[in-house]
Amino acid sequence: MIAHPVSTAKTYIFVWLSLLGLLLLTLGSAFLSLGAFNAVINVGVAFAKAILVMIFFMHLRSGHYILRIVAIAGFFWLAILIGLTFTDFATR
Amino acid sequence: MWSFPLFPEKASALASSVDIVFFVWLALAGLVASTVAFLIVFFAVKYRSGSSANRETADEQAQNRINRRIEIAWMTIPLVLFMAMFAWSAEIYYDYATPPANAMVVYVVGKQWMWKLEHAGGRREIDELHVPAGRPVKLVMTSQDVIHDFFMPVFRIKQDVLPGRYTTLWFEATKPGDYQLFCSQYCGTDHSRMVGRVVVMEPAAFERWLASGNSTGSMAAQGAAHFREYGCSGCHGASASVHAPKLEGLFGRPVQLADGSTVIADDRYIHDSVLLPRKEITAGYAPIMPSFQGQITEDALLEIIEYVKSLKTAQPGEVR
Amino acid sequence: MSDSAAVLIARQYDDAQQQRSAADLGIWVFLATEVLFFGVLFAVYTMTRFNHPEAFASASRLTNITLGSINTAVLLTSSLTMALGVRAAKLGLSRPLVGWLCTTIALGIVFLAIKATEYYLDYGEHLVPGLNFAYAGADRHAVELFFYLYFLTTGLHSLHMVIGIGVVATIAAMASRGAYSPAYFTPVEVSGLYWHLVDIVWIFVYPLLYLVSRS
Amino acid sequence: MSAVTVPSAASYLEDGFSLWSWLSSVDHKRIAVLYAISITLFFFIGGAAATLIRLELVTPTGDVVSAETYNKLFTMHGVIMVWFFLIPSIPSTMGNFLVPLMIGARDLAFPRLNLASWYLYIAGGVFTVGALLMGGVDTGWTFYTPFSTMFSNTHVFAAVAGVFVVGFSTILTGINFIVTIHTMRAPGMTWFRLPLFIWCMYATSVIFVLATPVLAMTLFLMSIERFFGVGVFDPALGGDPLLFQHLFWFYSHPAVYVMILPAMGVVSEIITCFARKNVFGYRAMAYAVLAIAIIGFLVWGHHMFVSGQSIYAGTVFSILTFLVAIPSAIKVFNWTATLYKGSISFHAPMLYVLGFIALFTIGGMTGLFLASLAIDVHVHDTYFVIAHFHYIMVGGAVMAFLGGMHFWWPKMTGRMYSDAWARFAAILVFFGFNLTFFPQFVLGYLGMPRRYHEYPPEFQMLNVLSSAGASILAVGYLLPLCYLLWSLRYGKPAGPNPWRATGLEWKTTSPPSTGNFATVPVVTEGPYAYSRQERPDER
Repeated sequence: MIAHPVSTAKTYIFVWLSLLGLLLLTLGSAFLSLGAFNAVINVGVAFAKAILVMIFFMHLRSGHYILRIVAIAGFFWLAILIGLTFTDFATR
Repeated sequence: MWSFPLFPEKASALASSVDIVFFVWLALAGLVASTVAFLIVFFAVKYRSGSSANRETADEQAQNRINRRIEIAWMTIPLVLFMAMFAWSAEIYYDYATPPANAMVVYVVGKQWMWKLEHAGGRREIDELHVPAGRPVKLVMTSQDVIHDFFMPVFRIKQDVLPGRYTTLWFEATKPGDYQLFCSQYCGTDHSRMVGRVVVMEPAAFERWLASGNSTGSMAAQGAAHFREYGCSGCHGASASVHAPKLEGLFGRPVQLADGSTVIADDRYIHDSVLLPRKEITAGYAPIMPSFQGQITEDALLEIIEYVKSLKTAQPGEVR
Repeated sequence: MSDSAAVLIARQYDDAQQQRSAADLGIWVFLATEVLFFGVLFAVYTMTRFNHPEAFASASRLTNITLGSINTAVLLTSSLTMALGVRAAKLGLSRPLVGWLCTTIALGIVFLAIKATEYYLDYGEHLVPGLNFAYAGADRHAVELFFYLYFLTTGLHSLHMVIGIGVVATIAAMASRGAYSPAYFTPVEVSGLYWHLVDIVWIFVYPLLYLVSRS
Repeated sequence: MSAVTVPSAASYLEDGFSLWSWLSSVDHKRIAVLYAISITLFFFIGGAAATLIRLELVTPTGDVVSAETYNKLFTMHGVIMVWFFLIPSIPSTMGNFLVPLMIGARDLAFPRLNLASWYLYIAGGVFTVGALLMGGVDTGWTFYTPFSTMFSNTHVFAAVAGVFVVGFSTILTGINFIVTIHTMRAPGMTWFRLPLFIWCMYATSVIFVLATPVLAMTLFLMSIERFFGVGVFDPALGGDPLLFQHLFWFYSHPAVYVMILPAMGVVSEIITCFARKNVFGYRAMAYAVLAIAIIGFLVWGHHMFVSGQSIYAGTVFSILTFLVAIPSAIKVFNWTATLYKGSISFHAPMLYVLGFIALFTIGGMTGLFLASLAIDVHVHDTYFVIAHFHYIMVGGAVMAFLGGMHFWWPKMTGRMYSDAWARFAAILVFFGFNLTFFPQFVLGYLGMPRRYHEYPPEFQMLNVLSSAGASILAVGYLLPLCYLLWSLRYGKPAGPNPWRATGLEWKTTSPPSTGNFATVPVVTEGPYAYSRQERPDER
């Protein structure tokens, strides 16, 4: 019975602080008027937070490779839906 | 019942090019399908269980290499073929999708289970479309309720008619005659009764038909009547005192909006400004215009748009 | 607290390792379906916002950003406590496991409480479509669509939050009876993964609904 | 690992005879039988609707049923056939029964989830049949807005609730199969030693899991819009009806690949067995299955070429639709090449499969007509489209379903059926099908729109031919019901391997014991090792 590698409490606390940091970053950036760039920052920071949670809190790195594929597939298929629908909405 | 057609009539240049693409595809499909069918029957007979056909494969490795090459061959050949056929039919599709500038415009309003058509000159028709042969005709279509579809098999074209939006469809009839018109997007109980006739006439006969109708003045004239009747002139009239955007020369011009973006004042812009006035507010004006949703019917609105188009008297080059 | 709780292996599995990898893959595939389930709401949001950019910006300014931000912080913290709980389970520390799980449940309830007050305030400001929506500014329909999506997305998320709290509560109850050990902690890990997914959904909901443009 | 050989336990059919033992069983084989019975019931409900539609279309005027009833008939035919027969047919019956057997497992990864999937299916069925009994729904199986939300006053809510619930049933089956195929293969069963049927079940489950949630949420949004009158699909409120069509077809095109991929798996199993030969290009076939599943998600826009979608989006979707046709073409060519140098026998399953290949080729090729933009503008929403997808769904999926049922019937029930009747039924179905649907291609190009209760008189002759074919097809489908049920009592017992096939499922008793394998088999070779197995005694 190989026990799963267990990360230390310190790593979790560090990840938690960086998540809160990212929250403040995205909150702050919302008050600057950067035009379309605002949306890019919002989504970018959201992805960063999501990846942090998935890798550290959900142990995505230490599991079988298929788990990583499944995790990415979920978001990739969502990107297909939004991307190809956007080709219609943007050029109509 | 016994004399039944197997192939539809055609009455436009586009229809013949669509038919050619169809026949090429028919030939290709027939070729592939008959080859597959022949091979199945041939192998089934030759290699039936217990037959003395030779089933030895000399050298496993060589056979695998050949098989791999066959596999790649019947991957790449269809791909190249498909891309060629795609390009050819996309070219026809772009021709179908771009109406020529000098096309004669007819306005179409689809309503649950009937078509209301109106020529620029004011002549109205129900479930019938009279057009001259040899001249491109552009249909500007909208729906009052659900999604319909204006389908004329003889020209091999159709286009969905959506509520809240203008969609266009154009054709140039070559052969005078009486052809079918269908609604081909399911729209409710009498979807199958929402049919009609497309009558293609010689240009001279068409002019006589257009003039003979008891039209109550051109669309623009009727639009002017609606313009007064619904009180638009109270604010937008030439002599109005209220601070409202002037409509003279507006059509086709870019309009500066309150949120900084600019929009071309086309059919859609006027349609939305009347029914959803608070959607796009012209810069420098307060959003005080009431919404006429539910009061002005789609075909009355088409006439108002035609009237606004006719207001060409403003100085050119002035940005509204 | 018996450390080596008998690891019961279902009849269709050969050994505990196979049972664990099946559970892990099963929950991850389920999470992919959840991502797509919420994904449709994000797709609808993107397309409707593309059609009405200004209305969505002005509507987003009406949402309560302070409560929204606090809620995000609360949920991120609950992810931390959940992760620490799963870690405690792996190390066989039963008491801290139950402790962290209860903290997570508490944070979840705080989140729902804040959400409820936010809904109450929105109701007061006549922002609930279908009930008492009233808005005087430009493009009233699009603003109503924004709040329709706002209540739908946050409502569905809160429903998943309630389910999450229920799941973590049952796991905490069983953990307090010593059901888990370093050899058998799959239910704790599975419920943790579900909790983190619900947190990730909120991570995306927060900027899209609250931070469209505050300038 | 339990190496001791357990004495041959009672077969799963004798493992409890009470109704409760069936309704509460978590044995994947029993759940497969429960599914088989329920989908056959739904098949005949959908078939009854189809019969009435064909009866109505014999005459140009609408004189058999009223317009409202006709609209409700084709809607019910669509909803029942798509969600309650075609999508679950092969995955839930043969898939449930065979996935554990073919990979050497004792059961699926989550047996309780499997039983829950059947109950969700039945719950969905109750809702949908409830909608039918309360008065039916007249929106078409596509539920296009704004008609379905603002203008239809029929039982849309109940039908949509039924489809919503049955969607979750397929998600659970999808999760079960993916996890089972990944984690519970027998020792030595590497990915490229898996039978192609398992590859197809895997690809189908990927689509189940990634597409069905989108359908669930779209129908949820639509029913909220219908209930509250606020929503993103209604143009009068600033919404966009095309947004609904994009979301609906994002699910519904992969759903048609869900209907055909399992059929491809069945065909690969049967054609190798009755040609006594390994499949031509096993790896190409396996990759083709995955390619169809994945590229199938990129092509949905070809349903919307004339719906008001932008012409540039239409161009993108047209190119992608041509790409997805390539793997299907590869599979047809590989099946045909499998027959080369085989030793072919013509039992009923093989007749169904040969019929499948011919009809699927025609269905696939006409899909290319529809993918080319210029032709689709003319034939969209006409009977050309109806003929295309019936060639693939009825000519393809239903033929393969019947072929599969005949092939694995001895394994599932332990009984043989009369091969003569079965061959006759297969031929009857083949001819009845062609007479029904080939005239519809001609009708389509002539311009007869679909969902028409009345049509111009010049289309009558082709419609009469089509209705005549439909009556033959109906008889063709009733025959298997008779002789297969008859075989349950009077069929002679079939040994463990009546067709001398090579799959792991043929190494168990017929019908298999509840625990499937006494000792877990070890796999040492590829799936279709026919040439080594029989060559000596056969000459």
